[in-house]
Amino acid sequence: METSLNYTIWILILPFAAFVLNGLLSKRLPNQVASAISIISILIAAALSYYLAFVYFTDIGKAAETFMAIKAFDQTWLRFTESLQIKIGFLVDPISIMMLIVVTTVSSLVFIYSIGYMKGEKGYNRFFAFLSLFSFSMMGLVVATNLFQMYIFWELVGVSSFLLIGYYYDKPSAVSASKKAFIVTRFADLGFLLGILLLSYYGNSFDFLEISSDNGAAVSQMGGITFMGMSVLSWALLLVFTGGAGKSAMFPLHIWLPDAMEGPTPVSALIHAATMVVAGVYLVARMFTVYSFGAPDVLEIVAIIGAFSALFAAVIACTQFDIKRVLAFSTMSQIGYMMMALGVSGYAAEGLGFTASMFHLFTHAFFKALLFLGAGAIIHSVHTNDIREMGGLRKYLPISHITFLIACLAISGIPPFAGFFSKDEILAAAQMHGMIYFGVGYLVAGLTAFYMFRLYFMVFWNKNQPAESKVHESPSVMTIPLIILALGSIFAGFVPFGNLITTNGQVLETEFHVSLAAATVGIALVGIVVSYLFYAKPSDRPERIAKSLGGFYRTVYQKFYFDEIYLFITQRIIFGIFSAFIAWFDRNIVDGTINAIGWLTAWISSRIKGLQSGQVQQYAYVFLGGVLIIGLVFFYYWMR
Amino acid sequence: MDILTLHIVVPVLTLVGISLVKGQNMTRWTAAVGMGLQLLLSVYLVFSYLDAKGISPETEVFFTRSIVWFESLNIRYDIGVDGIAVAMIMLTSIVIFTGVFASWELKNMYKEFFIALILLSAGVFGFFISQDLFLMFLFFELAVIPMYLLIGIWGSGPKEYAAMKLTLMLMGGSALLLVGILLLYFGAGALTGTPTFNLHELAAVDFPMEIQRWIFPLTFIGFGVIGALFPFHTWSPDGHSSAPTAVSMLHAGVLMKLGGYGCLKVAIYLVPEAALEMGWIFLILTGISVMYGALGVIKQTDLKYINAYSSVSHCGLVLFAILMFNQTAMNGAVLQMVSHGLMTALFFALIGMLYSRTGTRLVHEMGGLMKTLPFLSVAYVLAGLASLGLPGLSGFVAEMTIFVGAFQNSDLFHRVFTIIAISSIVVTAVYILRVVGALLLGPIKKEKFMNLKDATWYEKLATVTLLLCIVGIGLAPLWLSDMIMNSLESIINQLTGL
Amino acid sequence: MIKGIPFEHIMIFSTLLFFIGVYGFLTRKNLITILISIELILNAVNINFVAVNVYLYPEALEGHFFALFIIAIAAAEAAVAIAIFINLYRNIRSINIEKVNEMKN
Amino acid sequence: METYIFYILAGAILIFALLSVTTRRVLRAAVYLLFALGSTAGIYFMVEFLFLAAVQLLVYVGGVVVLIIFSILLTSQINDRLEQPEWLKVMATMLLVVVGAGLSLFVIREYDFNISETAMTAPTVSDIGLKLLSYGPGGYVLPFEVISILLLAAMIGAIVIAKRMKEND
Repeated sequence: METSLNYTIWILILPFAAFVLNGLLSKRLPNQVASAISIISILIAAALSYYLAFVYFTDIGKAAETFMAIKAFDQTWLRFTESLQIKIGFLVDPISIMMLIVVTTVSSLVFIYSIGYMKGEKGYNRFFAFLSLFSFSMMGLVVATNLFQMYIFWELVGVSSFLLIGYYYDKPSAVSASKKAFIVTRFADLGFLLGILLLSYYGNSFDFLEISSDNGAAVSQMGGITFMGMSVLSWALLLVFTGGAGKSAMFPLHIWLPDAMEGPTPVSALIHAATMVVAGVYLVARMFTVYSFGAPDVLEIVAIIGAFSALFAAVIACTQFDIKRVLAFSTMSQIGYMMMALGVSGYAAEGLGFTASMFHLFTHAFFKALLFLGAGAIIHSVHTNDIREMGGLRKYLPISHITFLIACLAISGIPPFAGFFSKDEILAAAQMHGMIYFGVGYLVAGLTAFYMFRLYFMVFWNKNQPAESKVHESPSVMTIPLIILALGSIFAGFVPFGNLITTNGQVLETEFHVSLAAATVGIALVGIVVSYLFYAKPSDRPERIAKSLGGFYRTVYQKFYFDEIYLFITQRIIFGIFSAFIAWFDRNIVDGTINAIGWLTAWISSRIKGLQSGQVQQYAYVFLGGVLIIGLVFFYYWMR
Repeated sequence: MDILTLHIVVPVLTLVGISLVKGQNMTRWTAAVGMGLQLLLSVYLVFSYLDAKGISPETEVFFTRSIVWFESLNIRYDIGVDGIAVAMIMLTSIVIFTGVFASWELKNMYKEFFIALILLSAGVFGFFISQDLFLMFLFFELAVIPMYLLIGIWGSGPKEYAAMKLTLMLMGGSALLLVGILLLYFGAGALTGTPTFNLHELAAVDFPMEIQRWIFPLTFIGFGVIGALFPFHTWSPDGHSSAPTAVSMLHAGVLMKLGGYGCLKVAIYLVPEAALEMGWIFLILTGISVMYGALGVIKQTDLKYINAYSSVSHCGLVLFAILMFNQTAMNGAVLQMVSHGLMTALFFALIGMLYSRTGTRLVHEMGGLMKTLPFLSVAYVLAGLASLGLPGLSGFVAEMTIFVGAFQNSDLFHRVFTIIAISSIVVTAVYILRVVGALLLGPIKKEKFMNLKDATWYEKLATVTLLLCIVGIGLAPLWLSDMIMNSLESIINQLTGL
Repeated sequence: MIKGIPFEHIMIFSTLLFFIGVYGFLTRKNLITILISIELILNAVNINFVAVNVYLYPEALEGHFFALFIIAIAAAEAAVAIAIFINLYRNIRSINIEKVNEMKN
Repeated sequence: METYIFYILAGAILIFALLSVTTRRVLRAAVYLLFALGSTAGIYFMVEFLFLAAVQLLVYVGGVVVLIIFSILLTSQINDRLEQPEWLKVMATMLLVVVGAGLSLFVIREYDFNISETAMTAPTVSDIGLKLLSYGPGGYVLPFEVISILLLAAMIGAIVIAKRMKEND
């Protein structure tokens, strides 16, 4: 069985090779060749992934009614101690396959879409090189067999995200956005790393399967050791979650995500909507056994942060006017949903939240990628990000319009689109765990429908474009991916997730709650109707509402001033006080001491130098005096 | 002649060659050919070491040779290498090779410059092959003294001040070191009857605690000064910023590693009990170094100062790891020495190249260089990424090994300092990205930057050589890590008292 | 050996001569007078050598030869010294020892 | 008779020496030195070191002192008087000299010299010549050669210094 999976290594190697090739030869290759290299490599990887999924779910995966985790290969890369080794491997289990499918599918479509979107841009080849690097890193992350491999690729996706956000590197806003994204996630990764180190120290392994084997027995001894009121295991898992929260833009580490929209839109679609930002969810899901058995308290925190982020982002999304920022906050909100679902989930039979979370991750990838690519098509056509300057575009961009509408319906949870099914499961899981989560989830569902249709109406309806407008539909290389993703958004909800992806690999019986579904659809419809009333036609109603909310509206519009708080802490306190103090201290105290020693020596020597007068007679005095003193001393002893 | 002695003979022959030839072109080509040979020799050494180790895995030191030098004082020309020394020799020959190309266009007294530079490298090679403390000290001094001339004559800015400060501080350190070495020598004489400088004979001597308590701080600080141990690091920013490019490369890339190597092979290997007892004091200092260097960078505006402080931070990590007293962390320390040596050499080379084009080293005066100097900029970004520990580049391997090793000490004191040290990676990311952002990205700041010329062939050669090594170690670290790990056995045995 | 003269007397005599020379060396400021004092010191030493040779080791001639050599060296020294003095005098119009500090600094 | 001559000579030497180091006229100091050195030659005669005495007269009296007198004539006015040394300096030097002399004299008094009973046979000039050029035991050929070199060097040195002096003018 091991040998039959050897081909999986090509899933990793091909995009990497494309990156190396495009990266080294970016100056020499013609644009078509460069994009062809990247696209062909990712298409082959996608094909292999689909084949792997097919083989796994129908043939090799199942043993005794349970989906098993299989290591396709696991090669030692760096040896710390006998038991602690970084290995590079390929783990095949339901969630890794699900993620592989998502990553390769969205990547392929985004790659193809980019041919049109990036046409004529400077650094076209570089763009494809970075995209290939990202795909490689993301797949490496997904199939990681151990924590450290995940950390390695975790960092690599971080850096590819950095490179792609800063793609327009001569634009200062893009540069600072990329820096911000990297540094914030890096800060979160510090937590992840510490978590890994703690876990591995007590568990004596990095391997996911070993750590979570026997329901986390390997690390359960950590539960006994406590530090500041929480068991070390909880601390470790909380730290690991910090890493996930940073990558997934959970409150309060979310500040980088809206700014990350400075990157080209395909990048936002691929990285900051469909794949990389859900890595945090994936991480928690990957370690779910350990969380569930070792630290339910941390899971509670995960749920709280997820729920809060979902609400927080949804509220902000209602006030933004930049089309990509609205989508960014919507992403954050949806990921908060997934996190919450994980947090409220139990194990085995109570594992609905887990399944729902993965399900939502899956469906979300399709419709959110679709939303971003649609937004990209719109921006490509009208050359602005501001939805106040759009309006009435439905006539000019028919395909974008239809696909965007489908995505909006999907994210709002209108049946039979994909989002309905996954969202319904999440809400059911939340309801089982606690009403407060359900309440938040329910509210967010309504808000989501509202702000998505606010976006939809403002872009495609509202006022009309000026008659002489030259806005036209994008080329087919961009619209075809839209159509494919729209199909995905319609049908992804029918995948029987309960049968495939569960906490313990066994089939989870999911039931359909008619009343819950009705309620969800109801609130979504309310949201849609409200936004229709506000935004379908030009009106001053939104303005008036905003005015009446006053300070609260402004606070929300300014994203609760989080950027400013962070800026204050970093610029003023850390750079302004600590760094400046150290720079001063080093130059004046430490170096000053050294210089003072040097000065003192010079001073003493200048004093002593006076003895070296050059006056022979003075020397003679000293010499004779010295001789006499020695003589007298001898004499004294001789006399005794 | 044995392969190790050749490592000294080749630079010396190159020196002779340089002094015989005439003209800039001949001089630099002689230097390049000589150092190229040296590089090949080192590569050959690595392979023959791996071969020899494969045949007899139990042996610690290979290619040994012992020639009596001063019989009455029991000073011997004792040479030999273990995996650590092999790694360091490899690093040195890479850095000196690229350093020659980095000073390709030097106009002013080029002959003397190359002579001093290669003399310095000969000292470093000698240091790493020595198994005798006297010899080691001799080569140490040989490596330090040309530095004074190199900075004082070919430097820039307040070069006399910097050269004087650097030399005096390093000399101060080596004075302490000498006292420590003499204590070891006479201590061994008093305890066993024959005073000796030989490392392994000294290791076998069981010094009483009262002497060890003197020897350890003397040797550790003595080597620590050159390893930029807080608060003895202030020579580094001034020295590096005044030094010419190749000297900065060699100094930060290799000379600072003598400190770490010496601390490991002398301070800890020879007096393990005192090391275990007093290590915590120095652990605090190194912990401060790591964080202090990193935070100190943020406010700097001169590229060389930036790199000098970041070297303080990274070299602090080396000493920090050594003081963790376990095999993994020490392995990480050596890896970090290699990795930092490569990337800091690359940094200084690139800074020199940028400086020669833009005429400034101040970050805020540059901007948007990515547009006009794509090759150098990409190299700079890669060096930066290596420095902040991106997987796939050498920095990650070293740092992770250190952190995992450091985490094996589970008491609160070590934990706290480990976490402080780990936190430095975030600060590192901050300053690296700030510099990269200000320097390379964004719009082009000045009109005159519009028509700068990108790297010439020799600059490309230097850059690519270093980059290849960084990427090579980053992608396939296992052989290097294992090579070092196997050579740490004896030190660990000393520490655990086996 | 001089009849009737005890060895100690010669020694006392040469010691006194020596210290007179030393006194001159220390108090004089004119370079030539310092040279004169040095000659006196050397002379005292010579007498000492000769006396020791004659009284204590009559079978050897070391003292004699040492005295001979010292005279030779003193002559050479005087020649060089005086050449320097004259040169100095031409340069700085003085042969006062306290003013001769050109080499310093 | 010889006893008296010795004491007279010794006394004369001491007095001339003293005068030589205290007089305030340089030329007189040189003349007193001449007398002191000449009297020393007398002492050498008394111990029958005739050759040495002759050398003393020739080299010192005839050479060095003449040289000194010439240099005095070249460098100072005949009527110049040396400045009086400072009182403090004189006292300090006196102290030093007296203590030193006292110490030496005390040592001389205390030490038991082993006076040889055998009479000295005065060396003849041919003895001296042979000894100077012999390399066996008691031979002085090496110091002789060294002195030759030294004299040569001194001669060259003196010439060079004198020459440079002229260039400077």
